[in-house]
Amino acid sequence: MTAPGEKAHPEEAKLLQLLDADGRRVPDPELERWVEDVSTDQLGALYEDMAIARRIDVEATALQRQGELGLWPPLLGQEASQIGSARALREDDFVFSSYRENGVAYCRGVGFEDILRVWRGNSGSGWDPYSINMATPQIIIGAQTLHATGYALGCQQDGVDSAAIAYFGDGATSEGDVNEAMVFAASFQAPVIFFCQNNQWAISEPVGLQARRPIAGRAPGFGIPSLRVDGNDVLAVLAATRIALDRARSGGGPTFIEAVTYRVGPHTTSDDPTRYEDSNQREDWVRRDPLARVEAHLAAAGFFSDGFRDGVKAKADDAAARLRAGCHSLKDPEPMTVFEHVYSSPHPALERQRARYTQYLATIEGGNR
Amino acid sequence: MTAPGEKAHPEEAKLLQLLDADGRRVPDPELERWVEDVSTDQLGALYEDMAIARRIDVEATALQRQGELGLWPPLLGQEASQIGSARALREDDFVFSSYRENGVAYCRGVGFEDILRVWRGNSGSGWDPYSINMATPQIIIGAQTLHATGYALGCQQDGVDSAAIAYFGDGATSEGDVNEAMVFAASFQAPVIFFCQNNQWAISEPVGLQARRPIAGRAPGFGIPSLRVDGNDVLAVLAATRIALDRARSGGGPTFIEAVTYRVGPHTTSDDPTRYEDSNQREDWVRRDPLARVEAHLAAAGFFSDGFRDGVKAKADDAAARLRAGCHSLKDPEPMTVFEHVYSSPHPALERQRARYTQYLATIEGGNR
Amino acid sequence: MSTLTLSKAINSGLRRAMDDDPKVVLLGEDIGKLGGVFRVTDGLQKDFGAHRVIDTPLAEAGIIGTAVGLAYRGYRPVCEIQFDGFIYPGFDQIVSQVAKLHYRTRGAVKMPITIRVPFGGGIGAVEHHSESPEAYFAHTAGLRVISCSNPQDAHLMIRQAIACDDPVLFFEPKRRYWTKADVDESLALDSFPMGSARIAAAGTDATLVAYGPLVQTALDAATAAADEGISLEVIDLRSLSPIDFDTVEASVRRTGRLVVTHEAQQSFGIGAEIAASITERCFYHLEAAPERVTGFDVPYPPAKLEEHYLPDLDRILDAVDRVMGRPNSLSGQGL
Amino acid sequence: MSTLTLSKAINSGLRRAMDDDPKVVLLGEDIGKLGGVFRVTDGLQKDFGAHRVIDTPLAEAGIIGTAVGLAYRGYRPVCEIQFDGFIYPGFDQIVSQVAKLHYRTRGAVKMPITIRVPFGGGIGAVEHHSESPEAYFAHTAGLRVISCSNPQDAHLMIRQAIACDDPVLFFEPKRRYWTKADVDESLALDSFPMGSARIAAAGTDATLVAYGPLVQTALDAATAAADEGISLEVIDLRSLSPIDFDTVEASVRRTGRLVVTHEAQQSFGIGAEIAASITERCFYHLEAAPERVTGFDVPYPPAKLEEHYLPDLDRILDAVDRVMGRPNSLSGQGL
Ligand SMILES: Cc1ncc(C[n+]2csc(CCOP(=O)(O)OP(=O)(O)O)c2C)c(N)n1
Ligand SMILES: Cc1ncc(C[n+]2csc(CCOP(=O)(O)OP(=O)(O)O)c2C)c(N)n1
Ligand SMILES: [Mg+2]
Ligand SMILES: [Mg+2]
Repeated sequence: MTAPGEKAHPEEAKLLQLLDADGRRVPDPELERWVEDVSTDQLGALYEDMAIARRIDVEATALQRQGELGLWPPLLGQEASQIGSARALREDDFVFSSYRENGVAYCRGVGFEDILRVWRGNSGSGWDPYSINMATPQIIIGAQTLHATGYALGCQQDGVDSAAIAYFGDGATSEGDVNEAMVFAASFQAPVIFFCQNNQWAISEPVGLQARRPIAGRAPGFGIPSLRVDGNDVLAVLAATRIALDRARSGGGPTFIEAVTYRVGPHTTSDDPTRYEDSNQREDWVRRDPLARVEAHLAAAGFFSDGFRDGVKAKADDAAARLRAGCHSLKDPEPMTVFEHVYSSPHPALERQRARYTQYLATIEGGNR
Repeated sequence: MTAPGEKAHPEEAKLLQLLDADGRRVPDPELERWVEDVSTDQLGALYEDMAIARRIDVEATALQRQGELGLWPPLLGQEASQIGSARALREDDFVFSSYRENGVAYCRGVGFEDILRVWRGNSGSGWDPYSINMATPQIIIGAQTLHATGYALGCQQDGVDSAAIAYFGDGATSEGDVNEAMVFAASFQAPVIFFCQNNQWAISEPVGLQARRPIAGRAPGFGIPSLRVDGNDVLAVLAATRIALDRARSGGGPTFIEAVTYRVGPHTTSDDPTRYEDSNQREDWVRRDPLARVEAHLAAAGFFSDGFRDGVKAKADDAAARLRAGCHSLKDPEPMTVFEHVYSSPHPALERQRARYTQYLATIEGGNR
Repeated sequence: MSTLTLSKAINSGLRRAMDDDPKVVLLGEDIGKLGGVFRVTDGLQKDFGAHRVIDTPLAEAGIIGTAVGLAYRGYRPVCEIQFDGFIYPGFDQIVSQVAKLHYRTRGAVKMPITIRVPFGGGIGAVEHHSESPEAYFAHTAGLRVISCSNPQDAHLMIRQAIACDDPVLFFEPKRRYWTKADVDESLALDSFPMGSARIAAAGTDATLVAYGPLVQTALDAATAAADEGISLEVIDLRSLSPIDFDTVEASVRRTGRLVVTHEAQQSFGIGAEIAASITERCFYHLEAAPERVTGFDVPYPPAKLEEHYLPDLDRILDAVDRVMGRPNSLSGQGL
Repeated sequence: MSTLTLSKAINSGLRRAMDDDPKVVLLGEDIGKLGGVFRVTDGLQKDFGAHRVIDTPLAEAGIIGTAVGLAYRGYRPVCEIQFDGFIYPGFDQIVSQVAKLHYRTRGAVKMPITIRVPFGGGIGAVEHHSESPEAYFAHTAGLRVISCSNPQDAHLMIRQAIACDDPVLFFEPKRRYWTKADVDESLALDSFPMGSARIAAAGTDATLVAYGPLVQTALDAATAAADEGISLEVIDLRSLSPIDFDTVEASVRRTGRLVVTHEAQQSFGIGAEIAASITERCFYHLEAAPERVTGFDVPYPPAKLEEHYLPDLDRILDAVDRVMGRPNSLSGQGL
């Protein structure tokens, strides 16, 4: 059995990379042509996105600690994977994510209070999926990969060149659904991207328990080309996702991307990683921080001025403030909404329960009991 | 979409083979050392097994046509895959099969009437699994692959060198269970063999719909070595299975074998392949018959005498006769057995139903209604 | 008006739904060239193309999960599950996704998915081919569950299911696939509301509730009972979620007696809910405790034993005797 | 005698079962180093080794299916499903394999598998973490289904489940994990038979049936009712398949009134079977129709709404008033 805590797949095929941990450009002719258009300015914008995503995440964690949220699943450390991939998408692409993709949701233009609605316990979804072309985050591990495949099949049938992207974790790759999604996607050549953030952990279980070989190696056997990319390198992730999208749009079918990254925070605010995590391992990964390397790169390019830094900080703080305000603005749901939207038209058994409970509440309030 | 009926994966990596369609030995130093001990005599025995398996199968099909069985799933064409693999097993290995592995059951020493019990509708299982170390055939596609993995885990924990083997079809590879079984088996390095008989069809669906790439190519991505073998070559199948067993017994973990063969008959006696099957395709495959090539080989070796042929025929006919006799000997189950073996100790709700039904039957028989 | 078998009536309903709405697509195993193992989709792939009648890889979660994605994209997928016993690998996608997405998204996303399930026994099949899993789905909020008993209803109900914006489990009584009857394909879709029960035979002495395959058995029982001077009112529920309790209640208020029959195991089955709800609604009208005539609490048995598992005319009449206070198999037994 | 939380009481039961029988192995997600998200398996991997407390890959069908194979080989696997809502991917293996293998093999193969499921709401969790899926399993022949309500029972019942040769679904009331009580770990395993109900409070006016997390709520209701001069008999079912109907029947024969409460949705739930069976058994003793106080027929709602979904003391007392013929929320409403 794999010893928990071991670094998974370290010896394996190296990662696609464009920016190393110190912010130096790594040459990769295949990859870099996909991000030729990304100017220093635009790299700055990606940095800003990552900084805001991180700031939002930290703020939400604080809100949870302060009792404002029931739970929060931090994305700390995974900013490059999320921003790099989300920024490759078009508006008409559709995202099917897990619970951790709040950086992606941010890129899709989600309202700040909508990010928190679910975690505050106000509702089952934060936003109308069609308003930002992103489905409600999925909690059942892996289930969304099939939804993305079906949606992509719909795009294909509609004759449009939109794509679907499914986000999921390393742990999710063990679930039957994810494998069935690969079978279906390959069989129908659906324009879908399987974007796996391998953050090394499924709660307390190290990736080596789920997969003896690098995860990206699994897809080709299903007939799906795959890319294994440094998930802490926003440029490389952007490039990889563009490659996959281009393939999807041009009828080339699905692509699997493994973004190798690290969950620097706990699984959720309920988790206690000290029970299972080797702190040296975390330290190693913190040194490969996705923001720091862009910072270093921008600094070397003379772009990381005080003005830029302060501007980003101001925007991030503003986002955090709006998040907090959004949180406080959320009103508790009305009691009777518990009965709403179960069906799209009335269901007699439920209507009877609704009528009785209305009566019951009236009695309680009337002080009869 | 894959056009049904197309030959799947024809262009792919060639098959492991030791006897070609004309019965000529194909040199393969890697493979043949695993069957060095197989004398012409023993090849004759394998031929006999195949002939008997085929004869039993034909007889069972006839019994179904005569109304003695409710259903029968023919193995016609798959004799080499079944006999070659089953004859590699030790008695203390454990088989988890689908519904089609009656040739395997024969090798395990199943009683003739026990083969038919299920298909005559007498019971849910034909035999006591522990009597021949073979589980009751599985109808839920793919489910048995997990059972085999769990059983193998048990062998591992017990410190014995027995192995488990799971038989399943090409269609089964699309089910989540089969993929989860590979994940678990790889993770725990369980001594299990995944033996996939790719008979080109899942009822009416061609293998190309399930898999865009050769099935054997899927396992390595899970960290499981695989072999793609000519499933109509009994020697090659024997060798491949021995390789896998040796690995399992020596702590090397799971192996995946794809035995490429063809379902020459219908899916079951209820099926009508004329609705979907290209008869040229079947003809092609019939030319690669698993028995004919051994016959040719034995003939060339001067072993296929009239005496041998007649001896095999007599044994096969005898098996068929015993099968038929076994079928007729099966007594209809007693009505009240419908309540038996649901639980291992009494369950009050069921006991009440049993008591009432007993009373009811007595009343009916007493002519009260 | 044409004379159709129940399976052909569903086929013609599917065809009509596909003609009417290009967003209707069919997904399933062997539904294309083969036309399904029961031929319910016979000819549809030929006429509508492989992009609308889709043979899928062999994976039930895959079929349902893919349908969820298609529904997200505005399609109305109709999934075929080949046999009742093969629905369980898709259970998670049905219960956690299909059933809950409308609620989860506060109404923003619709899941107009129809899941067709040939169900029930009586065809002499091997294990997993004769089950009645309807209670699992009726107990799942967010799903609608219906079952047809005759060709005319089958034709209209499959179209109603597809037209419904909610997910619908459509249980097809497989042993009645070959039942023939006149079908008026021009009847309006709302000739009866989806979810409404049907008085299949009027009567006064006791109410006999059935659905799907046992409606015919119940009607036969009513005929036999009439010979003994007992007038049974047979109700064909047609819908299990919701159940049209108003119709059942009205009947029981008149008859004072209730017998429910289904093939599924008795405990925690559809019959329990009907007995409980009708007791609640008609407590002072009931002359006897409601009786259930059902499958036993055992896995569906092998073919040679199924006659002992399946409710039949005699077992139903025995229960009728019981609610009527007539001599019956349990008289004086205290069981 | 030691004072233990309910979760620690299960932990000590597991420990004892593992000490007693080397064939007992634990399988699940995060049950090793982490000790499970509720720490029910805390310390067990350290003490028994990673080969007996097995962190599995993240796949529920995988967990159950692997357990089936281990059971074939003579092991007694105890599977942890992390939360109620995650059991469905394993549904097929449970319903088609675990439940049916003993029957399928005519008794040759035993499936002594225990499936532990933390269930129910009231902890302010997100979707899929608060469900009550017990009826699905109680409706499945071949399974036994039990649920504990207090530390002493929890300790004995997990050991009984593991010792049982049949598969057992063991539902743990997650919001009561932190309830403390004295536990006598030396009590004999057969201090009470698995499957037997417990009179948690004796009473004379009405019978209140509960299980798992709502037993405490029911007891609170009985205390409150006593203040109003109503004497409630509270029955803790402990087992849902089988249900100890003899005990419930005896009680209802005395009280003439029945209220059942559970968190799961009402329709086709556990309460329906109890109401139906007790009506059948006690028809002439019932003074009023049995009442059900349950979750509504909706997906489990978001945390801020769960107080409106979960049965509580007041809703129970309102139903008690109804069976007692006292003024209640529905008086004169005809609902
Ligand atoms: C079907 C299912 N089983 C179990 C869980 C409990 N669970 C929640 S998150 C998680 C780990 C997921 O790991 P991974 O897929 O790597 O994603 P990550 O959390 O690392 O982003 C588990 C086991 C679940 N949500 N769904
Ligand atoms: C879960 C499940 N879904 C569907 C079926 C119906 N079914 C029976 S056999 C079969 C095809 C299986 O094909 P394959 O795995 O290639 O095995 P083969 O029959 O060719 O030996 C199908 C779809 C089933 N038995 N179980
Ligand atoms: Mg992870
Ligand atoms: Mg096949």
